[in-house]
Amino acid sequence: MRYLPLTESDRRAMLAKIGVPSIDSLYADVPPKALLKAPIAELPNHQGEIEVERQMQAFANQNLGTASCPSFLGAGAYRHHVPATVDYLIQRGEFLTSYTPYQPEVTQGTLQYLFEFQTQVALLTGMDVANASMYDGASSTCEAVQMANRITRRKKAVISGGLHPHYHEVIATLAKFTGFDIVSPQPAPQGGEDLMAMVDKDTSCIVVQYPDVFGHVRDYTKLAEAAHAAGALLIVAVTEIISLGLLTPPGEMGADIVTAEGQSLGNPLGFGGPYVGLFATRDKYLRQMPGRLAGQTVDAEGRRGWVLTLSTREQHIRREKATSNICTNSGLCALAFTIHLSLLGEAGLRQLAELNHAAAWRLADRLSAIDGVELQIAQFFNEFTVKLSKPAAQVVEDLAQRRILGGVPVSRLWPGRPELENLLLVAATETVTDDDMAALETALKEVLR
Amino acid sequence: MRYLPLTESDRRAMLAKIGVPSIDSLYADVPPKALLKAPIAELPNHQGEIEVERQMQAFANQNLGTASCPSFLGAGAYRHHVPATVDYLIQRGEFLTSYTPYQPEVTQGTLQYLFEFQTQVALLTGMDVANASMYDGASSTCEAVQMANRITRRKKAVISGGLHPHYHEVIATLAKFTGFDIVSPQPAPQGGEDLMAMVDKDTSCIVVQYPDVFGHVRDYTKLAEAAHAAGALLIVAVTEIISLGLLTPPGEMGADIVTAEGQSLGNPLGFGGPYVGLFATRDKYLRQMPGRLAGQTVDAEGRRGWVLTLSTREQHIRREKATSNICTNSGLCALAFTIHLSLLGEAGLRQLAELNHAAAWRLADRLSAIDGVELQIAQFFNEFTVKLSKPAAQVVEDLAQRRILGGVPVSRLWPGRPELENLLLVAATETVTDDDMAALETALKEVLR
Amino acid sequence: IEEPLIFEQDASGRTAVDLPAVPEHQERLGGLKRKQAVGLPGLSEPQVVRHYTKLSQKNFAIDMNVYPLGSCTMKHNPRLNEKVARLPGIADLHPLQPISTVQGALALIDRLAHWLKTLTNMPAVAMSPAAGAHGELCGIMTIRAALLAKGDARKRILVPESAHGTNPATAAACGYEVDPVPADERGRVDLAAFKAKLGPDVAGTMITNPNTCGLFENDIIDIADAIHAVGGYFYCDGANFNAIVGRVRPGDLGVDAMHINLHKTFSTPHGGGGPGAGPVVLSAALAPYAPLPYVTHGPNGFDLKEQDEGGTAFGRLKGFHGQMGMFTRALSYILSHGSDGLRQASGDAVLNANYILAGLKDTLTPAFPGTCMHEALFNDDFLQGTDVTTLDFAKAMIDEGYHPMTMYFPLVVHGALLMEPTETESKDGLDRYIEVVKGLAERAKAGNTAYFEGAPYHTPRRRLDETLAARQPILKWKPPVEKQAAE
Amino acid sequence: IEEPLIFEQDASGRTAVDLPAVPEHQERLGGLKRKQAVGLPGLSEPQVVRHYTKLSQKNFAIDMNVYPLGSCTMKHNPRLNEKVARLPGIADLHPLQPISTVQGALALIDRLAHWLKTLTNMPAVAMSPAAGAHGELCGIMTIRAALLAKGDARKRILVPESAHGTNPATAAACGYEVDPVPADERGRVDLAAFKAKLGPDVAGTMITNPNTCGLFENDIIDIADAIHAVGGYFYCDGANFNAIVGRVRPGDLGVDAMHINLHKTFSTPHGGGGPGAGPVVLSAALAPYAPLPYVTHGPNGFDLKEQDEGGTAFGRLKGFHGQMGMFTRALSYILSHGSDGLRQASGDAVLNANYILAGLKDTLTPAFPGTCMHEALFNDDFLQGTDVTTLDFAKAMIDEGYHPMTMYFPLVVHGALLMEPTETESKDGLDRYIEVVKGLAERAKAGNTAYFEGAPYHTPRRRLDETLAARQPILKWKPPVEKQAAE
Repeated sequence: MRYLPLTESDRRAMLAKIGVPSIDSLYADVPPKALLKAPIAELPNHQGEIEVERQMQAFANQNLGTASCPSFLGAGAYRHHVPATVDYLIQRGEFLTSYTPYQPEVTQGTLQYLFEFQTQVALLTGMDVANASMYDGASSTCEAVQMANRITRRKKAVISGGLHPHYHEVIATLAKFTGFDIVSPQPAPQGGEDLMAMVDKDTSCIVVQYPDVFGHVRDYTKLAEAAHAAGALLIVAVTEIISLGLLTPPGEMGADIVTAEGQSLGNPLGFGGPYVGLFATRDKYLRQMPGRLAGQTVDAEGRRGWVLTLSTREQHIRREKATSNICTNSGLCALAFTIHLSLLGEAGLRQLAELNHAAAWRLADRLSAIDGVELQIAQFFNEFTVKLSKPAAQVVEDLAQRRILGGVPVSRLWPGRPELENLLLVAATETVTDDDMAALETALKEVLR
Repeated sequence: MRYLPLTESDRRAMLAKIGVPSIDSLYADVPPKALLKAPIAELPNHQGEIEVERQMQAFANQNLGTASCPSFLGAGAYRHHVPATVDYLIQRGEFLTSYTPYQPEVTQGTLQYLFEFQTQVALLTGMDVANASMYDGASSTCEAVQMANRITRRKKAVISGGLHPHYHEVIATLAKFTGFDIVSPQPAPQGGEDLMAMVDKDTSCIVVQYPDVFGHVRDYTKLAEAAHAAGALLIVAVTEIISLGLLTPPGEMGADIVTAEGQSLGNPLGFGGPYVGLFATRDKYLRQMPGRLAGQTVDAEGRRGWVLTLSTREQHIRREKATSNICTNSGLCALAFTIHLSLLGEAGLRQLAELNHAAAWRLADRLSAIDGVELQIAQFFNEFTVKLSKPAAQVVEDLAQRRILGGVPVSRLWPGRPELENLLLVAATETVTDDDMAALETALKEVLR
Repeated sequence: IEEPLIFEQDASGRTAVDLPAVPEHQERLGGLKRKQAVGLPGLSEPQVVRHYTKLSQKNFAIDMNVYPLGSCTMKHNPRLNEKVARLPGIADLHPLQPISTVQGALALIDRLAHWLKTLTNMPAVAMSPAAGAHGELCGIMTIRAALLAKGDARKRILVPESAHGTNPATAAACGYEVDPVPADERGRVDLAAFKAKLGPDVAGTMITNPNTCGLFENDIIDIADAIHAVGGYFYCDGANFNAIVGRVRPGDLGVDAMHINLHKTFSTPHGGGGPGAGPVVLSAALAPYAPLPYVTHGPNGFDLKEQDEGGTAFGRLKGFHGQMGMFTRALSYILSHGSDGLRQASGDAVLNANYILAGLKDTLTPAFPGTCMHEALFNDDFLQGTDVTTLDFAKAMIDEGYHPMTMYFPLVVHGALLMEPTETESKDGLDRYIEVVKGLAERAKAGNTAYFEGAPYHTPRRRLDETLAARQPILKWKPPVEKQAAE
Repeated sequence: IEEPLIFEQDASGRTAVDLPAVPEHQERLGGLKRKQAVGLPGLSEPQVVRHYTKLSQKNFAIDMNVYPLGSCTMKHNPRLNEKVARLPGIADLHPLQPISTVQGALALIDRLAHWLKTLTNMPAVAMSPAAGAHGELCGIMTIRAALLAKGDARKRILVPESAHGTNPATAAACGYEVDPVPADERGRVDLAAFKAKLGPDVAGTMITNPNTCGLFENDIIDIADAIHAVGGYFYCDGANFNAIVGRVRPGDLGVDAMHINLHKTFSTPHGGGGPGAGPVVLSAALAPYAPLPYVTHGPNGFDLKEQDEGGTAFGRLKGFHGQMGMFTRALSYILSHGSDGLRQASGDAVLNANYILAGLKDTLTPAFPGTCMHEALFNDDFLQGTDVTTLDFAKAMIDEGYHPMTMYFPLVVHGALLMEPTETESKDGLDRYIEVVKGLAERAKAGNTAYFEGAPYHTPRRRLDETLAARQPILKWKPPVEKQAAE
């Protein structure tokens, strides 16, 4: 058992020192009927690396990875190229095997990168202040609604039909248990929803997505003004953070809270997690913001340094009065995010965003030239919606048989709605080649024939 | 250009400080006709990670990797399982991007592991002292012959026909240029060569391999005694270092110098390199030993520490009088070796060696039951020779068409010798599964039919 | 070594990433193209590598020495797990691929679920919670959903005073009123007080077992019976499952729901504060209310249930299916240890903690008599009359090459020092640790207060002014004023 | 932090590797089974990780700060190269697989060879040498083989006094007599002296260009012409090719053979002292004598020439084909930089060195006037009268967070300090470096000798007794005597 340093003779010596005859005797407080006397027999015993790797490889072999075929999947998770530097650095034991930086003298490394991360997120979103990450974009958005409820002391959230339905469901789940209301129009792929019509004096916030789940890039400036006039906050959720390299940041549109999924920078698709939730807001709401914060201070010798701060908002101090029950954040994913963004810098992020936009634009033109494919939206970043002449789920399955991951059928997100059944979300990032596009084009023609 | 920190404005400021108008003007000493004015046009310009990875992956895709099919190749390079820990640790920048430890105050890490490495090699081989590694097993063996020449002041080496022909060729190449002689009997797969018959008063050393290139495990105790009686040294080369986990070490047989290829521990097959040459000898020959040495000493405060030592043997001090022209060793490969062996420890190495032996034994029995396959040797470690009913090179090619790497034809090592044409070297390590063996068995039956 | 912020190393236009030229294209951004620069710094790759390498060197980590942080379970993180988590075919799967293309991934989740259920003797498990606290939320929501399904709108959750702060925070987040239960003089839940608080409005209780004092709640079955008797549910905080895995199955104790911190019991890395993963095992009574999505066995292999229109699933907790990367690492660990190894690991963890307790009990003051489970708890009586505080004492560990132990937690013990060595420390290592702690205690008793007040001395930064940080929060870098003016 | 040897952490029977049980099998070792234990220590995986992590933390590295070691070219090592070197299908290839199964590997070698030939304007390249010195051996053997093929048994090789020690060692190893050529007052080969030594017994010359003083040999074409005129060959030591790559092609200078240190010019990692790789480009005159094996273009794709019975190949230098792992890394670097980037890199390397020279020339004493190539050379005149030696001065750099510069090399300059920043240092970083060196020089001039004699102060070990190590060599660990006696 390679992870266990104690030898049998160590154990004997230690038991003697403790004054008990056996390890089992240290479990004397366990009710005897619940104490197992031997390893659980239904489960296999220990194995070496060779066997474990073989089994894990066998799981991997049964999947079709996005890196091994043309893939155009988005809808809240995006395949991007992550520089090799990122993966090397996050695996350094000093980062990987360190704990939450509660003892700042021995965790200045973690604290400094969190401070840099917070700055990056605030800059990207155009906001004053950001926290040190949350679980994912959906949980950030859900926390944002709760924060708006606390700030406005109101209990109703108006949610755009263009918000990713998983995000919507997470908010709805919490609403059900904590007792606030949500209202929402039907999804409108081509726009036209009137959210202000649903806002009333109980409304704490309006939640929109940017670009929305259909890829639509919308201007929320007027919505922000109207929301503020009604005493509500505007929450803008971003599922593709790279879009903010090219788009006007939500902060400039008047958003009060910006939440985002940070996976696109530094983090693998990983079948859905772990990801990294971003959360930014205005200075005035700082003390209502959930999550951990790294703050600048000085040490006993007057040197600049960093600490976790404002922890009086947190559960380990405030217990049932905390702003959130969240204890862990997404430290290592935040590290990957911040390293990737440091590598890109201003110029690199801009170029990356432009490459994504150009790829999507070119793909949209190629696909909309196919019989049975209709582009649904005119302004988008790296993802768009097309209407097919057949149900999208079956088309995607047929494409998968040809080893092409052709997109996300809208019916996967909203099942059982005939009006959405033929809609397909298609994303194109910098990883998509001309050959990939040609392969999709050819296969789609076949499948739609 | 992601690896270059200077910006154009940096360059301008720096040139101003230096007082020259351009970078080109710093090349004023170059004869003008030889100074290029622009990038070489026949070569492509810089590319990003995405494109470079794609091109390197394309090279990889055109090969049949040993990890992706049943493989039984040996003859001086062996596929073993390397624990994930090894690869993580050797990639730490403090090891990977450090220089030769000439400044001991800032390289105690490298020096300590080299000292541990030297101890491990001395223990494994049963010798008094080992150096801090050389290029590979062949160059170690060649250096050993030159060392024997220096010690004995004689100029003739007797080389066993069981020594890997590549090692033999490397020695022969050096012999040709530095003016010493080598003599050698024909290869005798089933043993029976009489090396002492070739020894005379000019003989500096006898070079044998253990197990020999055909897999044969031979006792060299009597040969050592006879060599010593004739005033010659016995050099024992080991190409599969893991064998010494199970076999009597050459030091116990009376070897004067033991050389070895260390690739099997910690290092990938890597199409032949970089590998790590091991070199061990008796205390009395220490000052004639080539290569770098880490030695224990104390620092200014009396604390134990390590330095490179006895460098007066080396080229950077002795120049044309050095024991060897070698300047670089195989530091990072030695690190991988030493970490892997630290992980194994006494018990792990023993078990690993037994697993290899058991795999080879089982495979030998299965194969020798096939019509047209005859086992050639009765005592071996993890590799053995079989005689096929057809030329081995063609059989191996036919097996490769079936995605099986079936072994190394002896004709690849000694081409143009009809008596060796049907011989095949087959190795089995801990990575070979029962399924792999069954696949080879089935395919071999087909191919030999 | 001082290392400036990345923003202080900026040079305009520089980037550490070379990308292909952008092909000519029309812009379809509806006039929403960004007008101002983001403000990100430009660095080259060598600078970025050096920056984060140097930052990493300012951290303490398990890879360096004993990390005796009680209640945090800082154990060895095998690199095999990092390797398998990065396998193509796992790391590059999109969460919304066709189910036919992710059968291996679903099989992996199902295999891990099987282990978790078997190790706990519980019939179901919700895999999606992203961390321990998220698991708590999942568990309490499941309980609430089960009660609501019966039309039973109970209001109170009983939580021991010694609980992790997440327990009351979670209960409150789900709309429950938190009713604290005192500890008895043995460091366990006061059974009589507990029973006295029971009633028809009690939805359940959240109890950590082994508890945060490092003790097994020996009345646990009585507690479970009592809460069940009033129609409530027993939520077990599984943070300390690492002490009993392979030896005690929570299902045998009457637990209805329990989260499992994969990073604590199953060695996924802490990563400087996440990501975690907190699957929740559930009893038969609660299983129908588990959240979406979950893996099912269908006629064509594995399936993923993502929708439950009109069903009993209580909802969704996370953007996608769960912390797959952590599942992969945890399964790799579980398969490596196996049934026998997990049992040995929990036993060694408890043995190591008791070895520390035995080694220090005459020098420090144990909070409670007797043996402990996986962590040893001391109060600050041994520092009485010394002017050295628990904080000072713990900070002095740093100069000795150790991370401090947990301080002032659990709250029920005065000036608590909580030490959890885990099973991955060697006897030699513990012997050295014990000597160091003893040496410090003797130094404190000898009156060397200044040494402790000033500690640590040998770190990149000495004690930091946390008050200043909170009073005048600086939470992001801003360009120096001169530079702003110049622009 | 003190870290004992692995041998001092041993516990019998412990291992950090779990292996499958050994199936029952007969032993076929002919009675040669090992009778005694090897004597290796048993550790667990956590201990091994911690051990090597702690050892690594005692090292300085490029990833940490400027590593101005002249003549060593410590530049940034991209992680992309590490990643591609580990690709399945490259890292797992056996050197003796059927040629049909390694077409991609041969294509990779051929692609790198194409770049090396084009960058040097040389028609051939021998890929197998394992390091720079091995490349020298290859080059000199090729020259000797070419001469012997003409029946021309010349005896002398001319080597400048400023040469790397490997040059004379190599010439001697090939059986040549080394004839040293002095440097002139400009730090170049003394052309007159060189010509005076020429004659019909001169096999060739080994000249480093740019030379070890960091200067371009401006008479290089005259030197080449002169050696050719007497029928000798021009071996160029390509250690400093990094200063001119993309700007000067050695083939245009009359070079017959030159090794290229892939770790210096093409960024493969130094790895604490190897592995290196030293391909040798060859002129048309020498190409036929290149050693085996080499890649050829055959009718069925690439082929590998491993045998040359009766041919002109001079022999074999290495067990297998060469340092494939290094080829992969170097090609990845070359493709990344491209033709334009390599040229920019050499230019930046020279610019950075001259920036250091300009920044320090008034404080330190440059060895030669004028600008330099990729490294700046100073003598110790500036330390005259201070009692501070070159060694002391360089060691004092350590406490400032830098690796020392190269000292006492080249030998032709008194108390030499040789600084090579490489192109991967930023201007900011060089500014800081210059300030530190200036500060130290001022401190030395101010007479603070003790500070330098004691330096370094802040390292895991201070100055080590090298004399003791050489006089009483302890080259391996031995069990302490008590323990031996007890066994």
